[in-house]
Amino acid sequence: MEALKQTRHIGFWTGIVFFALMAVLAIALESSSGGNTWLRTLNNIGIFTALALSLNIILGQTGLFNMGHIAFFALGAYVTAVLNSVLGWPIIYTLPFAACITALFAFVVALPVIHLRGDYLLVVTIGISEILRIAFVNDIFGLTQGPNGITGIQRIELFGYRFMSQFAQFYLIWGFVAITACLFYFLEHSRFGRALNYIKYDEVAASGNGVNIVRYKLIAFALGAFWAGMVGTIYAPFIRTISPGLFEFKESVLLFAIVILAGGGNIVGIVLASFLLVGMRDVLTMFGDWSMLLFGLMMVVIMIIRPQGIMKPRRRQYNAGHLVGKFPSGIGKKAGLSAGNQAEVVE
Amino acid sequence: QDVRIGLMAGLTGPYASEGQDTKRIIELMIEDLNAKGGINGNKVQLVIEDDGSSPGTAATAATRLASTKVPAVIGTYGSAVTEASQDIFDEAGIVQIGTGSTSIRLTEKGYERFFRTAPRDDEQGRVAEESLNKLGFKTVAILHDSTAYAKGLADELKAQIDKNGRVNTVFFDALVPGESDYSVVLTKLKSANPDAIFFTGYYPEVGLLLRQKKEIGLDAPIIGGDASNHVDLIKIAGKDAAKGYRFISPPLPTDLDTPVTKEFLASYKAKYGTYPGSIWSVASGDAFIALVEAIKAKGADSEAIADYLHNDLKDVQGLSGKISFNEKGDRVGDLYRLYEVDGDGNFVLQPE
Amino acid sequence: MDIFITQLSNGLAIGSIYALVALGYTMVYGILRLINFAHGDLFTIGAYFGLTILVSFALQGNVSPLIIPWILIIMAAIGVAIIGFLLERVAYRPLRNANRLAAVVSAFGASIFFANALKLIYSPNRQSYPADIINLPNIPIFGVDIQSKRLIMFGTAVLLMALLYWYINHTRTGTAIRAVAIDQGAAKLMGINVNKIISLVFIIGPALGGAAGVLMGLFYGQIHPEMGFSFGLKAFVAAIIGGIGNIPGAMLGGLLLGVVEAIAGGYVSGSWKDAIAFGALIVILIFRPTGILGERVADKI
Amino acid sequence: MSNTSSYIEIKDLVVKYGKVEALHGISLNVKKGEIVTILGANGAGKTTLLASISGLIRPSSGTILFDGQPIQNIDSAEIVKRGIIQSPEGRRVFSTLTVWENLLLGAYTNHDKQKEKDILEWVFTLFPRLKERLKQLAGTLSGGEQQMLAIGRSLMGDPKLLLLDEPSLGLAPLVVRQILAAAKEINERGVTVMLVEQNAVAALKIANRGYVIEVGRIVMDGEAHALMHNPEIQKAYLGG
Amino acid sequence: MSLLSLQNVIKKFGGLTAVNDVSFTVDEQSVVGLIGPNGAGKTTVFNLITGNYAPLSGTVTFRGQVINGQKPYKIVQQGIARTFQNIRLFQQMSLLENVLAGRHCRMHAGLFASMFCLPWQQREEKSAVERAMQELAFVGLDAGYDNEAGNLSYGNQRLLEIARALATDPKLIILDEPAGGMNDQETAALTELIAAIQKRGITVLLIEHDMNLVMNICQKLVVLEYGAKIAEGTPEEIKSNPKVIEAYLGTSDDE
Ligand SMILES: Nc1ncnc2c1ncn2[C@@H]1O[C@H](COP(=O)(O)OP(=O)(O)OP(=O)(O)O)[C@@H](O)[C@H]1O
Ligand SMILES: Nc1ncnc2c1ncn2[C@@H]1O[C@H](COP(=O)(O)OP(=O)(O)OP(=O)(O)O)[C@@H](O)[C@H]1O
Ligand SMILES: [Mg+2]
Ligand SMILES: [Mg+2]
Repeated sequence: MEALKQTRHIGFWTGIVFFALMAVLAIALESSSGGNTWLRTLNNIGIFTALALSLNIILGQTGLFNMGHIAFFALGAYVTAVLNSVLGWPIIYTLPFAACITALFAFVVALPVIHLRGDYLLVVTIGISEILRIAFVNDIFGLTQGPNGITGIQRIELFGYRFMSQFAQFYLIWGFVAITACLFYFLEHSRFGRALNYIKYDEVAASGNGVNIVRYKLIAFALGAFWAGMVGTIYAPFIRTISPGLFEFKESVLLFAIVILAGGGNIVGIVLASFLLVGMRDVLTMFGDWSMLLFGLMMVVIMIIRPQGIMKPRRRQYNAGHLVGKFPSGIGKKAGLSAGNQAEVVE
Repeated sequence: QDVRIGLMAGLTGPYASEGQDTKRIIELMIEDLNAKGGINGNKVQLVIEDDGSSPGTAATAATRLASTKVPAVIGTYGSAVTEASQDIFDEAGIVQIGTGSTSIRLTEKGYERFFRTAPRDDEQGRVAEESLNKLGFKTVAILHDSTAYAKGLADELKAQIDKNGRVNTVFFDALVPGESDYSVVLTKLKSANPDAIFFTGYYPEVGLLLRQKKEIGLDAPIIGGDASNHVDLIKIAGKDAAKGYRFISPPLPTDLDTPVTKEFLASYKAKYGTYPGSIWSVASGDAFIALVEAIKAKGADSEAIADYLHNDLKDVQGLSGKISFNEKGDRVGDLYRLYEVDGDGNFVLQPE
Repeated sequence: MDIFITQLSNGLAIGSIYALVALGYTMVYGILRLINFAHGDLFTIGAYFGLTILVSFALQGNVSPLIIPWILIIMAAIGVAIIGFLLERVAYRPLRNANRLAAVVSAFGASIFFANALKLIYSPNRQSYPADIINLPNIPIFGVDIQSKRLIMFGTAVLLMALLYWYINHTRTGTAIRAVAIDQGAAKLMGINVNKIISLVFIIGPALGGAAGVLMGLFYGQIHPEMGFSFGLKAFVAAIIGGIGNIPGAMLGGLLLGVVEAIAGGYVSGSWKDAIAFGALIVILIFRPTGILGERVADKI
Repeated sequence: MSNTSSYIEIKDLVVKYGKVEALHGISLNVKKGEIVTILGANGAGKTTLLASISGLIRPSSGTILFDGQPIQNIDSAEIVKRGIIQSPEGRRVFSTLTVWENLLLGAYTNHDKQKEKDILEWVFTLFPRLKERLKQLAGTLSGGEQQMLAIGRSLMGDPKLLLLDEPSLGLAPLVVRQILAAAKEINERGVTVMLVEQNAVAALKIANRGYVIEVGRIVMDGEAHALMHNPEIQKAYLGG
Repeated sequence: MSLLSLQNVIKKFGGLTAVNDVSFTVDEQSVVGLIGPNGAGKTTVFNLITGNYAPLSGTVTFRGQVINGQKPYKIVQQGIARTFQNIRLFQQMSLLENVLAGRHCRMHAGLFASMFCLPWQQREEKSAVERAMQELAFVGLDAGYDNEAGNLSYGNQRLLEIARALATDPKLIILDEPAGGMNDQETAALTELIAAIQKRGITVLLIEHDMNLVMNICQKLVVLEYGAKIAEGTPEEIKSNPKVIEAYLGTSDDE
């Protein structure tokens, strides 16, 4: 592909290698006894990774403080659950509906509040997700079955194959993560992705350079929600019973933490941070009463060890080296303006 | 060869005290059983997973248990939590005996290997309406806390009331559990002016309601469901405010006079120094007894156990009364009794 | 009408607690822009400290009931202030130069840590303050009996707010606190010891939270290890709604939240009251994007 | 050159930003009562030098003596207390505080009320515009007004050594002259001044001595008068 | 015909009239300077032109169309680019990406094309990078295209802002104190740069306090004081205008 030849997409190849290793790991786990638990942990991580990637578009790339992302996930899962359990649709058909309804919801609720700055937006997103959760608890429109939630959601069926075991779902979930990572990676390395970053760093300068801020912010919200809605579709048949208790505010904060810990919206960082936080939360349960205490402690410690996030924010690489010195200089070196004034790097 | 049994309980999370007590009871019973030689000479081994009292964690815990290939699992407390694990155990073909999960739909979904030792909400709703009528209340305010269990019971009670037409519902609403101040809802209740208030939620809220009801000057008595059957209720409300509080619940082991319960209580007291605080942890003991019977008869195979529990287990003496299951997996027999709190904070069983 | 006034007083009472927690929140938040999730847990710790002191020194019966609350409040405030001070040192200071959201993650971790530490120390079960520590008569206002403890809570909140407002806006140190909040580097050039100022804020804020925790236990009775999270969250929301860094705003936000909840719970439905309260707050922000009392903004281009 | 009467004496100062070394061993001194100007192109390290004197950056090696005491490892707050006050590059006014509050903060370490009042009067005569705008938020002032505020604020601390980092930046020609005149006046009141300026002619006019920094090294120094007439300087910094 | 014209523009902040009934025009292909004392309202006039503020009354006309009240991003699309007095670069991004920001309004790839790497999107990217490098070279910063903008020295940050503005293909470029923080020699180089910009057929409107630069390069000057226009004319006329001397220049006795 043109894109890969043109630039040094190290991240892209890292991704390929990573997913290959994961596939091997899954096979090893499947054939070992007790590996099922680990597969489930991996699947949990996969779900959260996909979610964090979708939040990353909003929070990591655009700098919109969305601390209610779990709401979009919940909405997607509920749409799927209702369509499946009430109307009997196969799960896979519900996917576009879950995604679109969630995106539409995000768009509509974001519209009046998108102009809010930083923490004001954060509070609003918290509010929206709590309102939605309470609506689910109160059995809104008689569809969500209240606090009990919706049970008996079918498994996903594709081309006659039913994704039942953890092993099968592993491929489903991580396949989705891989596609997501790939598409979002391309997105980041484009005009669109840059525009989101411009907004994050300086709205005034962004709009002064022709970026339609409101439009991009809304699209970022809707896109993040669209994806979270799809993850909801995958999650519902994975967990098979969904209830409002699964979508509490703390989960939003956990997602938020994953994106921050990842460091500067870095995709590889997000995968690692999901492993670290979600994986640890699962693994630490073996310490019983002490597990959450340790989990909290671990979050503090990790942050202190890596204040800038697990991964350094990697600047996009452009294949422009060959263009240096090729164009005429309008002012340039003869004036001594720019040359030689940079302090030198010492190792 | 050892027999392995799974236990899924909320060792952490909001229902941790139930979960911890459950764990103690099952561990104690296994200890006693193994001391007597186990099941047909085989020692019993327990595999415990914490469901964190939350549906999400429960699903993970259930998968863990399923992957250990135990034939049967006891647990858990809380209908929503149980519900999150049902599909997983069902898929794995494992027998599950719910303990403190009373929501109706748990046994209405046609699972072949799901049982429970807790009675169902419709049964409790029926008894609740019966009691309200017997106590002579004409108007009642129903209050729940939006949790799966409490909402279910509230709906059931309301349905029974509407059906029989002997009592009038003048108020139906929820409070938010875990808060500290319920004066808003109490003020609202006061203005509805009911003869009695039926609260279907859990003991901590009952405690606060009782305490704050007094402060706000609301006289109508509160009557509760089985989730308020917990000794901590008195601590929270204070003896004064708790006096006269009534609730319906399966009987406490201390109120039962069978040799099985007596032996159990003595052993519990000897080990832990107190009596068990909640009926639901005791219900897990019932589940254990039923399981042991089944394994004794048919061996540690899930299908055989399920079959035995459905068809062959009849009126085995448990900790909270006789145990048998119907074809849906529900416990058979009427268990509910009315309790009242006396001036010293004791739960006194009311004569039927 | 009576009912309305009673509901209003219900709302103002719980709103006072929100306001107190929000005041501490806004102090810390204003200076570091740190969403200190652990603040709610500091509040809980205050409540547990109070209970421990009450029980272990057997205050009840030996000391006049009028003095007990003050002993508890002051001791708990001191204890929590120490924890707050340490918390900043250990969990936030190393992150001072990182992205400000990094400290939010650390704060969330600290919050989980505190809540679970409390569970391990005191058991996960709920605990209660004895029901009969303070028995005060009701006071009729507009012909409605209002519990005097509510007036005390409301009064305490207003008093502390006024003190804090005065301190921040009319003292040299207060101005220094605000300067640090805006630009730490420039503050250093004024001769302000930034570390000291931040430590100071992490003493005042948590002390207020701890005091609120004791009030909560004394007047509502029951406490549990997880209660701080939702309280902290609501207080945070209240502080933002009031206008970031705005002390009367935090107070107003807290009271408003309490009242909206009470009215929604009293006249619409208990199960929807939180949703209505959040909805109302969102609507406020749509029309006042920098909070009720507004935040000072100077975005000159 | 090292001299016991130096008020501030810097020896072999090396400063790094991560891997980037901005100062490669700078030595200079300023005597009490002098105005010394630091010249240099963009990115030469002038701001870095002032920042290390003020204690905002820890040098990786070298010493800074102020009044005979080493201060290179001392907290910036303490340095300000000892009388080294800086008006930083880019103004750094407290944007959401009023002009008045900004001035008060300038006097944070100054506990003498009467003196504070006197200086305030003086600042107002230097920059009457500030007096008109006492209640305005500093962030909404025009660029030049902010610069006036930054300088006024630094005077409020009653400096012994005043560090001015490009004070004429963004000011109208008339005001530039006023500001440099003010620097002279400040100096005449007994304050030692280190002045970083792009406007080399104007700076050298009021200074006693000057140093020229290039890419983190001092390449020239001398009496202001001599520097002004140095052909190399004229070519490089005086627009030729 | 004039490229840009302001007619009776008024802007108030609370009680303060920052721009008071200002009118002037900017001819195509010219360099016009806007000068005046600090706080006279120059930057505010710029903000009114670029849509960051909307005027209370009056009109701003660009290429025959009224543009006041439009959003900044629309105005950039129509051909007005700017730099900021308080430098507003994307500090953590590379020089190249900063300049690519300028290209944004001339590119078309949307969400879908970007996500799926459509071939035309790739071609567009490639040519945008080339164009951006061209602008970087124009200001002499191409060698360090991959460095972080925030690490540039002040003067170079100003140049980068100019490159970014040029990348938008402007008809009119608006520079707010481009020589701020530059020494005399650097300013002389900047003067050349502005001349080169003019030679590219781009009209320049600038605010500057450096009189050497202004007098050297501007064809016309507009002088503001307390928000109002007090003079307008060629540099020679302005230099000797007593009002301007009193309000702004001062008597250059000693220079
Ligand atoms: N925070 C930083 N991180 C990395 N490099 C930096 C940082 N600050 C400055 N530098 C580099 O250090 C060198 C000296 O910068 P400094 O700001 O001291 O220059 P200056 O002489 O004040 O320039 P100017 O006249 O533009 O203000 C420059 O090369 C600059 O790029
Ligand atoms: N957002 C704002 N709110 C209040 N006052 C403002 C605002 N923006 C500008 N002002 C005031 O309007 C006046 C004009 O400001 P402006 O920035 O246009 O001046 P300027 O001519 O660019 O000055 P300078 O040369 O110092 O940059 C100033 O007195 C300033 O304080
Ligand atoms: Mg500098
Ligand atoms: Mg300006």
